[in-house]
Formats: sequence, structure tokens, C-alpha cells
Amino acid sequence: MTGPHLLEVKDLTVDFLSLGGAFRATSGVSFHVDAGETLVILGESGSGKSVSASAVMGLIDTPPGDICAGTVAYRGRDLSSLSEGERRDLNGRRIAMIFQDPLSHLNPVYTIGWQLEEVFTVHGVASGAEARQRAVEILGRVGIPEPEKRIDQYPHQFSGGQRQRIMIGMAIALRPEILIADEPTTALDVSVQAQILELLKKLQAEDGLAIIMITHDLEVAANMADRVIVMKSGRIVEEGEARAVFENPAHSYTRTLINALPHADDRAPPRPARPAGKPILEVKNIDKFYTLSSGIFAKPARLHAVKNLSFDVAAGETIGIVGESGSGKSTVARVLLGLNEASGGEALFHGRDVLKMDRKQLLAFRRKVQMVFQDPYSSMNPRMTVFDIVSEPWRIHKDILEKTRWRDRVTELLGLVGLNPEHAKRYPHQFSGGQRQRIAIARALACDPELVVCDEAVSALDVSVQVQVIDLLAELRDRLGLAYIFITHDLPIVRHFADRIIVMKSGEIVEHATTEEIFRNPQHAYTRQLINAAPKPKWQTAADAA
Amino acid sequence: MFAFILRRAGQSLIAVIGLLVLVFFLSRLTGDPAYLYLPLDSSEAQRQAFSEAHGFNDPLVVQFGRYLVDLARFDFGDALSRNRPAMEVALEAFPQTLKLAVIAIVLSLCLAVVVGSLAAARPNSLFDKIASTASLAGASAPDFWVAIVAILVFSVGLGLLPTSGTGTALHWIMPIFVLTLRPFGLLVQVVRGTMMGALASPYVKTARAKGVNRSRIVFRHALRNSLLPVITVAGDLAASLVNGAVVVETIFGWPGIGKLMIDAIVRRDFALIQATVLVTAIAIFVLNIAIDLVYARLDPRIRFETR
Amino acid sequence: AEGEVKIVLPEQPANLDPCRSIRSDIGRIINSNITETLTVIDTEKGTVGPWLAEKWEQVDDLTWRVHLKSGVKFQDGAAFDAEAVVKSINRLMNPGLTCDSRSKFGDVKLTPKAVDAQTVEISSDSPVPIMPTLLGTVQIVSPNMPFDKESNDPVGTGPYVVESKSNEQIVLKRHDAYWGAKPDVTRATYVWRSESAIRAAMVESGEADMTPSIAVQDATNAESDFAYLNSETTRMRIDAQIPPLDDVRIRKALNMAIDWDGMGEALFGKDVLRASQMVVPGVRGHNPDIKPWTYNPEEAMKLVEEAKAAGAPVDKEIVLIGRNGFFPNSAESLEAMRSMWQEIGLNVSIRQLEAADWVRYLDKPFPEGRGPTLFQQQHDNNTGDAGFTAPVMYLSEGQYSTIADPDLDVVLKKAMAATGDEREKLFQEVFAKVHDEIVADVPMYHMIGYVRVGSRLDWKPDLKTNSEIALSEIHFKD
Amino acid sequence: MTTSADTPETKVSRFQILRLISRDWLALAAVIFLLLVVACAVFGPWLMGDLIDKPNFRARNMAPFSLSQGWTYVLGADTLGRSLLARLVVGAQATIGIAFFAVFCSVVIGGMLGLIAGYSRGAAGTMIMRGADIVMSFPSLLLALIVLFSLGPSVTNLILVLAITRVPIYLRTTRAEVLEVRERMFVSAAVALGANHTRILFRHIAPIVLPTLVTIGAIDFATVVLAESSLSFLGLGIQAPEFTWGAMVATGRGYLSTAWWIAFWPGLAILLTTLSLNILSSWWRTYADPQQRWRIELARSKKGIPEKRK
Ligand SMILES: Nc1ncnc2c1ncn2[C@@H]1O[C@H](COP(=O)(O)OP(=O)(O)OP(=O)(O)O)[C@@H](O)[C@H]1O
Ligand SMILES: Nc1ncnc2c1ncn2[C@@H]1O[C@H](COP(=O)(O)OP(=O)(O)OP(=O)(O)O)[C@@H](O)[C@H]1O
Ligand SMILES: [Mg+2]
Ligand SMILES: [Mg+2]
Repeated sequence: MTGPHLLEVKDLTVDFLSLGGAFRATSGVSFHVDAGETLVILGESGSGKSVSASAVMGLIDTPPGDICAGTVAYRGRDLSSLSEGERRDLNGRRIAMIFQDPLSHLNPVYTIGWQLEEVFTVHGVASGAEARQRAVEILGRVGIPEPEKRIDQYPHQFSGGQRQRIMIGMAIALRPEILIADEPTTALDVSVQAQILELLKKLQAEDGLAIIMITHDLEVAANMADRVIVMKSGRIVEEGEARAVFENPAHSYTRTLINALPHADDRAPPRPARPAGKPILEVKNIDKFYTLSSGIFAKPARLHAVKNLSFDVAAGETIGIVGESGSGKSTVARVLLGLNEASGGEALFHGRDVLKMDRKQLLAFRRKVQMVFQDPYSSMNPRMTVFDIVSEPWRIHKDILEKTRWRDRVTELLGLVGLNPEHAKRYPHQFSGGQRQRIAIARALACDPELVVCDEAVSALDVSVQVQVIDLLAELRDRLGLAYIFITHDLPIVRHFADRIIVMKSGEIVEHATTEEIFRNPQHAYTRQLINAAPKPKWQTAADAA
Repeated sequence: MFAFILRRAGQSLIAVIGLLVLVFFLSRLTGDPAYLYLPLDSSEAQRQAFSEAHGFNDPLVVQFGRYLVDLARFDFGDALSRNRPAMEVALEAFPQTLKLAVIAIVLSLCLAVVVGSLAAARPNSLFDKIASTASLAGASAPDFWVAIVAILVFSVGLGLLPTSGTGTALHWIMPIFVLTLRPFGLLVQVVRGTMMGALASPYVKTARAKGVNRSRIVFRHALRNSLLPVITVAGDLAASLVNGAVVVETIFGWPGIGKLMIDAIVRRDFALIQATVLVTAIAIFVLNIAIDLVYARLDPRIRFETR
Repeated sequence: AEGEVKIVLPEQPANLDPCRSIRSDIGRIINSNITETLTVIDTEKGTVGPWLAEKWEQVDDLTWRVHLKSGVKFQDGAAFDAEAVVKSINRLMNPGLTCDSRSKFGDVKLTPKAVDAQTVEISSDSPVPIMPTLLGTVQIVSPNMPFDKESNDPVGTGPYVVESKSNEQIVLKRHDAYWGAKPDVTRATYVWRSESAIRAAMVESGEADMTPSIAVQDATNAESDFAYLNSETTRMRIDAQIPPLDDVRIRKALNMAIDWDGMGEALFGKDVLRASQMVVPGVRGHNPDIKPWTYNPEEAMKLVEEAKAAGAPVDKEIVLIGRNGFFPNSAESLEAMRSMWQEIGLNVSIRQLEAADWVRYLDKPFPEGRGPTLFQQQHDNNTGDAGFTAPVMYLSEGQYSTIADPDLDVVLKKAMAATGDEREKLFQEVFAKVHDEIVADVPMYHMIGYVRVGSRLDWKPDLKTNSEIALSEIHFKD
Repeated sequence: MTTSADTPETKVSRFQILRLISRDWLALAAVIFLLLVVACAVFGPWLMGDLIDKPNFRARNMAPFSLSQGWTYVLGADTLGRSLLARLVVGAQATIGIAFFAVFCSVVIGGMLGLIAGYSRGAAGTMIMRGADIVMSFPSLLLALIVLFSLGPSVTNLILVLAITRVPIYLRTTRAEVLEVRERMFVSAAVALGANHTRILFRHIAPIVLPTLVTIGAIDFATVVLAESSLSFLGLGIQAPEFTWGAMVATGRGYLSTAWWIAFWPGLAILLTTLSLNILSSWWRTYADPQQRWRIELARSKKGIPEKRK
């Protein structure tokens, strides 16, 4: 390759300053990417992947961040030498970014249409009706159904995966030269994920898009990568051609990663069904309508998000819920927890209807049932330290743990999810995506619950940590008889972990069977589509095509 | 939307009636108007005759009944101290105050949003320090002090502006300046505070990644997210101005409702008190309904009771 | 413009009904300008002269006969005759109207009767020896003015008529068919600002031509600012029945403890007159021989000591009752006096009250259970006769009276029934007794008002300026 | 590598807060000024109490910056010739006392009611809001008169009146913010944990709303001091010979063109106090927000913080 790289990062070292000292998030990170190429960054959760990406975009606030060393060069020009205006012109138009946490990265008070159109207007590409037209197009491309109708809705009216797709749409809207995608598919089900990856590849083929993709999903990584770098503890520990790295990992961490991959062992039998005990939760004919009004002037329309849903969960049992993005999985979870009112039906917990409980019963219920939210960042109070967040259940339910033991127990819980005790003093905004997710899990476990509803609880974790967390959950299940409702798009995980699986599409259960059966003999077309959609490594597809 | 307005209007009507009842009965606890209307050296018999003539001797309930009957006929009684129908007097004065209040609030809101946002965009910068300090100084200086000094400087000293009164555009300058100071100072602080929080939000990062320029980030993305308390405080300040920019009206001889209301209270001109309170209360209630509508427009997540 | 003046008043007139014109806010605009009276009072000399009446005589104890000027017409064209005067007086007496001016007559009922076109007989249900003086306060209005309703459209015989009125200003214009001499001022605009500094500034900047009652501290320019005795007299009324104030030594001490000259100049201006009695010089009955108490704190302290030795409870808290916004620096004067009384060993506190609260202490019956009080009062007698002052203040049953002295009552009653020089002598005797022997109050000052007059005008204030500003007396320089 | 340096305890000690304040010269100046004011409030009457009462007609309206009557007259004298300096010092007590309690009461009452009004979706919220509307439209002078006539004059009643009239602004602001905050996800999360309403209101929502209230409260100090003086004139509240800065400004108002200093010094004192309170409130606002705290912690320069770890 002649001439400078399209994007080159050299020796990037970023610190976060605080009264207590400086924390080094990345140290001496160097990588580059060229047109039409995909660089995948793999790595441990909290290893500095997102920080490196933000640094490329110039999004690290200094202070408290401090870029101690390193340069970022675009076509050979040092980005730090650019004026603010020039920099702005690059952002969005030449270099675009998809944030890891799509749920909180959308502006809550503007319609998504407005936010999409803005990309066009600020760069003077299109405006007015044309911008809107193009925004609708983009929404369609990323697979949001009925884009004309939904364009005037606000972010909180979309599901996690839908928001993520909106972010993606925003990033590719101007057909940038470089796309930095930080965990772009964490909230997407396999089929939509495939669709999105296809889209990216198409752009790559058409425009020579260069992609820097941060992911923990090795399948995705293999599917997309031309080259791979692996990070750990702020440093690059391995770097190379994709196939070489996957097939011949050099560094021990990379080896752990690839071995930990449940996918690696495709033929391992799914978790065998076990004799179900007495159901602790019986869900009967739940319905949920959302009232949609895109402003006080419009006539309210209704969206039937969950349709006549019934299932039950026994003690010690794990129900996996998989399904299309936007099919109502999170909605079910919120309804079961009594956070949203159901429009109809009942949910009996130990024979009592959750939806009709009085305050005391609810308190007892919430002592027993915990939830890990799909969006861990916004589910934590930004003004509380991690210690306060994790210990909050004990403050609420006074009987769980006496105060003197809180500190130890918090340390222990953090340790269980792979965080260290020092983290207890920090605030949520000081963590990486995966770390936040683990804090949320620690909080849910603090309560010694009977049932935990996990909404995409491990989607942001790298495989090694994911295994650690899943093992922890499994151990608790086996030791204490915990039951889980495990909402995920990650089929290998449920295959490995769930007893029964519910497949949802458009608010309905399309299939409900034991894990074994689902995987052996999927009945519904959608289920089959899901199971078969698992991405294949790029070198294989290339070989297949050849 | 219309259901919401209708419901709010209904509730407000009840509240207005409650207010009128309160004002009616409580104001009559504050002393005998006969002493204030008649010269100090008038005799007891003359005072009795006065009270008799104006029905102040009847039991309160009877007086209230009469008031209600008159109200039903849209008769708000006569302003004793003015010799004219109370409502006529109140309605004559109200627009004068309203004009001032609207201009002052709109002006201070706009200025405060700009200054406060710029201060928040670069916290602790020199601009921030100067803007905050100056606006606060304006807000905490006594308004009559500012008004009189302004007159002494600009009218007497420099001869640039008329001292007081109404008429030309020049007459508006000083009253508006004085009225703007406090709302401006307070709003700058509120804007700055909430804005700093908003600017640290993740969606601001998104906007930066999109290549949105700084002022658009501040004034479009963050501003709308931090506007709720700002609008509320501005509404409150507007209400207090509608309720009487008394100092300004007194010093600048502005024939507004604030001074009128004070005079009515001091003179125990009950009909006039009731009329002025009614007029300003309606304005304030309408304002508050409008503010609630603005909330819902500003932030789609806000939902009001749905029944 | 030529012939036009702009006058800034301290307050907006409540309304414009002539039967309330003893209120200064109304009187300043309409008295002598729109409406006129039968007689006029020369406040300097205390005499009564003719105006719309040519002459008058007392028919008997209860009846006065008044002969009217001829050739006068009301501004609306109605004839000025006996019938009109009768109607005016009856209107004033109409209990359906809140006529402030009625209070000058107390509870006396007047029954006027037209004898012929130019003669009116006014009879009363009790003797009114000073009827001619009182008639100086009765504004004669056109018979076409509503009789049973107060009106904001005054019509009289005066040289000016209302041209327009609004919330902001009132404009009078010259009435060219006026019966008397044609005044210089063709049009007068009245506006109002309560802040003295603003009013002064308006005249200074040429926005207005004249303003009455500016505060002493604003009267800084000898060229334009004129002092005038405004016929108000201030005092602290002593609750002389309640210990320790029932001890005359204490009452004397109160009078001697104050640095009268220092306080007067500091708070009310160097032109202020120290008062020894509650009427101003010139009023019939004023006693020029009374020597006001002078500042002598040592003596005052001694008196308090003596009283204390004699068993007076001097430690008891004495409350000074003031009224907020009473007159310029009224609150400061209370503070100063409190401090000085404190110095001589009394226990004094201040209560500033709102007007409606303050009047409860003014009139009998006084509030139950009050302790010893010193009540701040300001009294205006611009009628030229002590009969409007002494009885209400000092008679045992007087409305404001806190003393009960049988000897004094006798003299007072005699004075009220008397006329002429005898009346004057008797009232002088009353004032002397009240001051020297009884020490019923702490007379403060005869108050001074200041007007600021713009350079265009040739005009000087006088004792009456508080209650009327006759436009016809205003002339232009050169 | 994921361990940070030996960070101190989570809850920064008082001492540390002081150290942080001392890094910001503006905040430091504010603290020092407020301490001075408080010192005046506590010791003022004892220090200069005998200078504030007695008229000294020779010094009336004496201009400032002259030592002819002794150092206590450096700021000049009022109409009765009393030392303005002494009156400022002694007046601090009543001023601060009344304003503090009035603002405190209205923040607490308004804040509480606003929390409830914003949080409850039922009739309680509606009733509170309409009640606030009524208070907002009720003329404050009339309210003062009613209290005066029915309850009599006293400092408590004065504070009551001042507080009641200021309640709506806190109430409505709190409610507005609660309306938005209650829709945030972490509130749902707390509900899911079983937190009761009190906990959600006070632990989760209130800390987010409080800074705005404190900001308004700090400015309200001036408003309340000046409003107090106008009520004192009605006979409600503190009466001469007691006085506040507000009363001093109000009496000095007539002398602005001839003896500006009478109203100027107390006005300046009010202004500086308000300013200091605001500087502190905005400092605290930054400190209380974990996302902004670095602005304070790193206030000086990077040199000010412990050396970086390699
Ligand atoms: N604002 C901040 N202040 C202090 N530390 C921070 C801040 N942001 C990130 N960190 C720390 O920097 C490290 C790297 O974070 P980063 O977000 O880059 O991780 P990541 O590799 O993206 O991890 P994940 O896969 O979990 O998203 C983490 O240990 C995190 O705790
Ligand atoms: N507050 C809301 N108002 C209106 N519509 C909503 C709201 N929340 C969710 N929806 C809609 O309801 C549907 C179901 O959403 P839900 O969040 O349950 O999906 P999901 O199955 O969790 O999807 P994902 O896997 O993408 O998170 C979506 O179409 C979404 O747009
Ligand atoms: Mg990350
Ligand atoms: Mg979801």
C-alpha cells in the first residue's frame, strides 16, 4: 500500500484524571485502517476499546480525560492540528461513529426523524422535505418497519434494537469513508444482525468504506474482519490477519477467548430439559398496548406490543426468550415486574397476581424478583456510587444483610462479576459498557432473588467474562434454585443455558418448547431462520463463493 | 389535548372561585374601611352611616350572597375609592401591566438563555465569571434603587430619557430595563446550572460525532433538555410581574394594575381588590396552563394525569 | 407650550367629586379651579372674606343669612342662585354620599333655604358660630350634577373645566366664560408620582413646571424650592391616664428630653417651626406667648428620678405608636425620640402600624388593655379657627382626648360658644393650660412643605398650598 | 492496571471540601465573606450595639470616608447621624436570621409539595398545583395584612408570610423537574428493586432537583430581604429600633440623590451576600454532580493533582 493510511492511530495513551490520581485507560495503542478494509478490535471488557474509538472522534473531554501521548491521522493529517470547524466537517461526513450504548445516546426530546435529518442538514447535504425523505429511506434500510409512521416518534418509544439500528442509520447516512462501530449489533437478533452486517459489507463494496469494528462477538468478528487486534488492560496484545488470529492465536488471552467460545463447539448437545417443579410464575394472556401520540395535538394511536402472551416459570428453571428486535420482549419483562401496566391478562407469582398486588405484597414480590435492564447505564442513578447502587437493595429490604457487612458483600459481588473493589467508589459514567452491565447484574444478585429477569444482560461482555458470568448464574441456579427469564438474541447462550425457549415475533409467541426441541426440530419458519442465520467467518464465505 | 385544556380550565375555574371566596372573606378581616374612607375627624355617626350605605354592616354571609348574585350578572361592584365600576378600572390598568410584563419576561428569557448557555458551554471561563457576577448583581440590587438611580443619571444628569410616564417609545426603556434585571439574573443562573448538566449527557457526544457545531449543540440539543425548570421559573417571574410590577409602576408613573391593587388593598376597596385579583388570577391561571402545554411539547416523555 | 403648565402631584386623586374636596388629593385639583366657595379664608390672618357670597349675617343662634354675588354662571350654563346653593349644601349633607367635607360640620345638620334668588338662609340644629369659616370649605356645584351619586365630572363656577381625565393624567382647560378675571394659565395637566425624588427630578429636567410636597432632602435648590408652612402640626399624644404617664413629671420629662432643634433640622428641614400648641400661628386662638419646652436632658432625667422615687412605674414599657408612611421622616423621628427617651431612663418601644390599625388608637374608645402609649398624630387646621382643634383633643369627651380635666372643660365649652375676640382669648387660655399645667402632649413641630417650581413660573406657595393650588394665581415670568 | 491510585474514602471529608474550596479563589472569597457576615450576626450586637441607636444630629447624613467622627463613621452616617458601619454590622443578625428562615422554609415546603405534585399522578398533585396557583395569584400585601390583623405582628409571622409567598416558585420548579426525572430509567430500576415512594422521591429524584432549588434560593435571599423591609413598614415583623439591611435600604431610598451612601452600603451588603451565596451554590452544584466534579477537583492545573501512575 502506498501513501498514508486512511486512518492511523499511533501510540495513543489516554488517562482519566481525578483527585485520587490518574487512571490509564489505554496505553500506547496503535492501529490503522485503509479503504474497503475492516479492522476488528476484540478485547476484554474495560480494556480501552471504546476510549480509543472516542479518541479518534475527538470526543474525550479533556479534562477529565487526558490524551498524554499519541496521534490520530486521517489521510496523513494529524487530526489534532485541525481547527474546530475542519474537525466538525470530518465528523459525521468522513468519519462516523456508532456508540456502544445506543439507548442513552439519542436525544430524548427530539423525534428520531429530527435527529436523522440533522445529519443531512448540518453538513448541508439536504434539507427540508428532501432530508426527511432520506431519513425515511435510511430507517427502511436498517430494517425499522413502517418508517414513515415511526419517524415522528421519540427514542423512548423504540425498543433497544430499534434504537441501535437508528444509531447505525445515522452513522451511515452520509456514506462516510470510515465507520467506527462500537458493538453495533449487541441488541440485534441474529436475523437483523445478518441484515445489518450485509448492509455494511455492501457499503464497503460500493464506496470502499473502511470499518473499525469493536465487538466481543467472535462470530461477528470473524464474519467481518480483514484484520484483528486484541486488547487487554489498555494495551494491544495481539494483532494480525483475521484468519491467522482466529486459527492460530498467539497470546494467551486470545486463546482463552477463542476457547471460551460456546459456538466453537457447535455439536455440543443443547441443555437437556429437566423435570419442571411447581411453577412460581404463571403468565396468562398478557396484552400490552402502547398509546402513541407524537405530540399533544395528534390523535392517539395504539401499538399492540404484546399479544395474548402466556407461559410459566418453575423454580430453578431458565426460560430463554429470543425473538425479533422490537417483538415485545423488554415490554413483557417490564410488565412482569409491574413497571408498566398491562392492558390485560394476569401474572401469578406464587399464585398472586403481580398486576393487582398491594404495596406490601409488591414489596415482598420485588424482594424475590429482580431485573437486569437492557440499558444498564440509564438504569443507574448517575449521582450514586457503585457501592450505593449495589447496596441499595439492602437499604430497601432491611432484612437481607446487616449494615456492617455491606462493604464486604459489595466487594464480593463485584468480584463475582469480574470487577474489582476499587470500582465501588466510582460513578456509573466512569465505566465501560460491559462494566456497567456487570454492575447491574451484581445489583440484581444482591437481593438473593428467586427469579431474575435478564434483559440482554450479557450482550456487552466479551466472551471470557460472559462465560464467567453465565457460569456464576448457572451455579446460583443449581445451588440456590434461582429461576431466570433470560431475554437475549444470542442463541448459543440460551442453547447452553436455558431449559425452555420462547420465540417471539411481533408481540406473539411463535414457538415455545424445550431448548433441545427448538434446536433439534424448530417448528416455525422464523425459528429456523434464527438458527440458521449464525454468521460465518469471512474467509469461509470467501472460500464458499470461490 | 383539548380534553386536557378543558379539564385544566375546569380545575382552574374551581380554584379561581376558591380564590375569590378567600379574598372576599379574608380581606374583610383587615379592618373597617369606614375609618379609611372618611376623614379622621368624622364622627362615629358618619362612619355608621357610611357602613350602612355600603352594606358593610350586614353579616358577611349576606354580603357574600349579594356579591355572588352580582357576579352572576357580571357586575363586579363599584370601586369605592374611584367612584367607578371596579372591573372597568381593573381592565383599564391591566393591559398596561401586561405589555410591560410580557416584554420584560420575553427579553430576559431570551437574553438569559443566550448568556446562561454560553456561560455553561465554557464553565469557569472569564465570560462565565463576568456574566454570572454581573447578572447576579443586577438581580440582587433593589429595584427601586436601580430605578431612581437610572432616572437621576439618564434623565436628570444626561437628559437622554424622560423621567417617567408613558407615551413615546423612550418611555419604555427604563421601566423595561428595571423589570428585566431580576428575571434575567435568576434565569441566567438557572439556565447555566441545568445546561451544564445537559451538556455532559451522552446525546451531546452523539451530536458531536455527527459533526454538529457547538452553538447548535448548545442551543438545540442541550437547551431543550434543560428548558423545563427555566420555563417554570420564567413563568413564575411572569406571574409575579403580572401581579404587579409595583415598584416600577409607582416610580415611573406607569398606570398599571400592580399599583392599583396595592392602592385598593391599602384603602380596603374590596370590590376593586376582588376585581384586580380576578383579572390577574385569570391571567396567571392561563399562563400556568400554557406552561404545562409547553412542558409536554418540550419533553415527549412528560405525561400528565390521564383521566 | 405657551400658557400651559404641568403639575406633578404626589398621588392620584381618588376621584373628582367636589363634596370630598377637603381631601388634598382632590382639593388640589378642583378647589378654586373648577369649583368655588361662598367665602374664602385668609389663612395668614385667620380672617374670612367674601367670594361667591357678597356678605352674610347671623340671624339668630342657629341661622345665618348669606347674600350671593350676581352675574355668576356655572360652567354648564346653569345660573348661580340661591336654589343652586341650597342644592349644593343639601348634596353635601346627603347621607347617601361619602362626602368628606361633611365631617367639618361634625354631626350638625344644616337646612338651607332660598329666601330669594340671591339670598340663602342656612339653619342648623345646634349653634355654629363659625359658619362663615365653614362655608369656605363647601364647594358650590352646579344643580345639574347628580344629587344622589358621587360624580367624577365636577361642574362649578370656577375658571377651569375638565378637559380630559385618565388613569395617567387629568387636564384642565381655561373656561373662557368665567365671571372673574381671566387667568394666565390656559391649560393645566396634572400627573402624579409618589416618589418625591422623581417629582423633583421632573421639574428639574423641565418635564413638569411645579410639584408640591417634595421631601426636605430633595429641596436642595434655593432658586426653585420654596418652603411653606403647610398648616400641619405634629405631636405625640400622651396617654395621660395610664401610669407612669399619669405623672406630670414624666410628661414634662418627655418634653424636655428631646433635642428639638437638632431633630427638627435633621428630619424636617431648617425652616420647620417648633410647636407649642396644636394650631399654627394665624389661626384664631393661637397663643403666641406659650414657650415651647426646650431640650434639657439633665432636668428630664431628674424628673424621671423624682417620679420614680414617688412610686411611678417608670420601668413599664411605653409604646410609641406610629403610622407607616405618615409624613416624611415620621418613622425616623420616632426612632430618634425613642432613643432620647430611653436616655433619660424610660423604657420605650415603637410600633409602626398600618393606617387601618393606627386609627384604632386615634379615636375613642381606645383599644382595651393597651399599656401606656404615646401616639403620633398630625393635625391639620387650615380653617383658621382653634374650634376645630382644641375640643376634639382636650375636652374630656373629645374624640381624641386622653385627658379629663374639669377645669379645662369649663373654659373649653365657653370658648366654643363664644365669638370674636373673646373666643380667641379663651382658646389661648386653653392652649396655655394644656401646655404648661396639664402637659397633655408632646407638641412637635408646625410642619413645613416644600414645593419645587420650574423657572417658567412666577408663583409662591402659602399656607393653603396643601389643600389647593389656584391656577389663577400662577403667572409666567416675563 | 484497572486499579486506580490510592483513592481516598468515597465520602470526602469536610476538611477535603474546604481544601477544594480553597482552590477556587472566587468560592474562597465567598466563604470568607459569608463567615464575616455570620460573625457580624453573632457578635455584632455585642461589638457595636451601643452605637446604633443614639441620634447624633451633628453627624447627620455624613458622607463616607471621613474620620472626623471616629473610625466607626468611615461609611458615613444616616439621617439621624448614626454610624452606618455599626448599623450594618448589627443589622446582619436580624437580616440573616429572617432571610435564612424564610428561604429555608419556602425551599423545604415548596420542594416537598413539588415532589409530591410532580410524582403523584392522582388528585393530590392536582390539588397541590391549583393551591399553588391560588397562592401565586393572591396579592402578597393582602396576605401580609391578613396575617397582621388576624395573627398579630411577630417575626414568626413575618417569616411565615415571606415563606408562603415564595413557595410557589420552588413548588412549580420542583414539579417540573420531577415530571421529567420520574420518567427516567433509573427510577424504574429503583421501583423494580422495591423502593418505596419516599425512597424514590428523596434518594433518587430529590438530589437531581435540589441544585436548581438551591440556585433559586440563593438569589431569593435578596428578594426576601427587600420584601421583608416593605412588610416591616406595614407593622408586620421587626420594628424599630430593630432593623435589617432591607429596612436600611428602604429608608435610604429618599436620599438617593442627596446622600447615596445611606442606601448604598446596606444594598451592597445584600448584594455581596447574595452573590456569595450564589457562588457557593454554583460551586456546590458542580461538586454535587459526579460528572462535573472534576472541574473542582482539577481546578488549578494538572500539576495540582498527584503525579500520574505509569
Ligand atoms: N470517564 C471515565 N472516567 C474514568 N474512567 C473511565 C472513564 N471512561 C472509561 N473509563 C475506564 O476506562 C477503561 C476503558 O474503558 P472502555 O470504555 O474503553 O472499555 P471497553 O474496552 O470499551 O469495554 P467494554 O467492552 O466493556 O465496553 C475502563 O476500565 C473504564 O472503567
Ligand atoms: N414507551 C413506548 N411507547 C410506544 N411504543 C413503545 C414503547 N416502548 C416500546 N415500544 C414499542 O413496542 C415494541 C416492543 O418493544 P420492546 O422494547 O418490548 O422490544 P424488544 O423485544 O425488547 O426489542 P429489542 O430486542 O430490540 O430490545 C416496539 O415496536 C417498540 O417500538
Ligand atoms: Mg466499550
Ligand atoms: Mg428490548
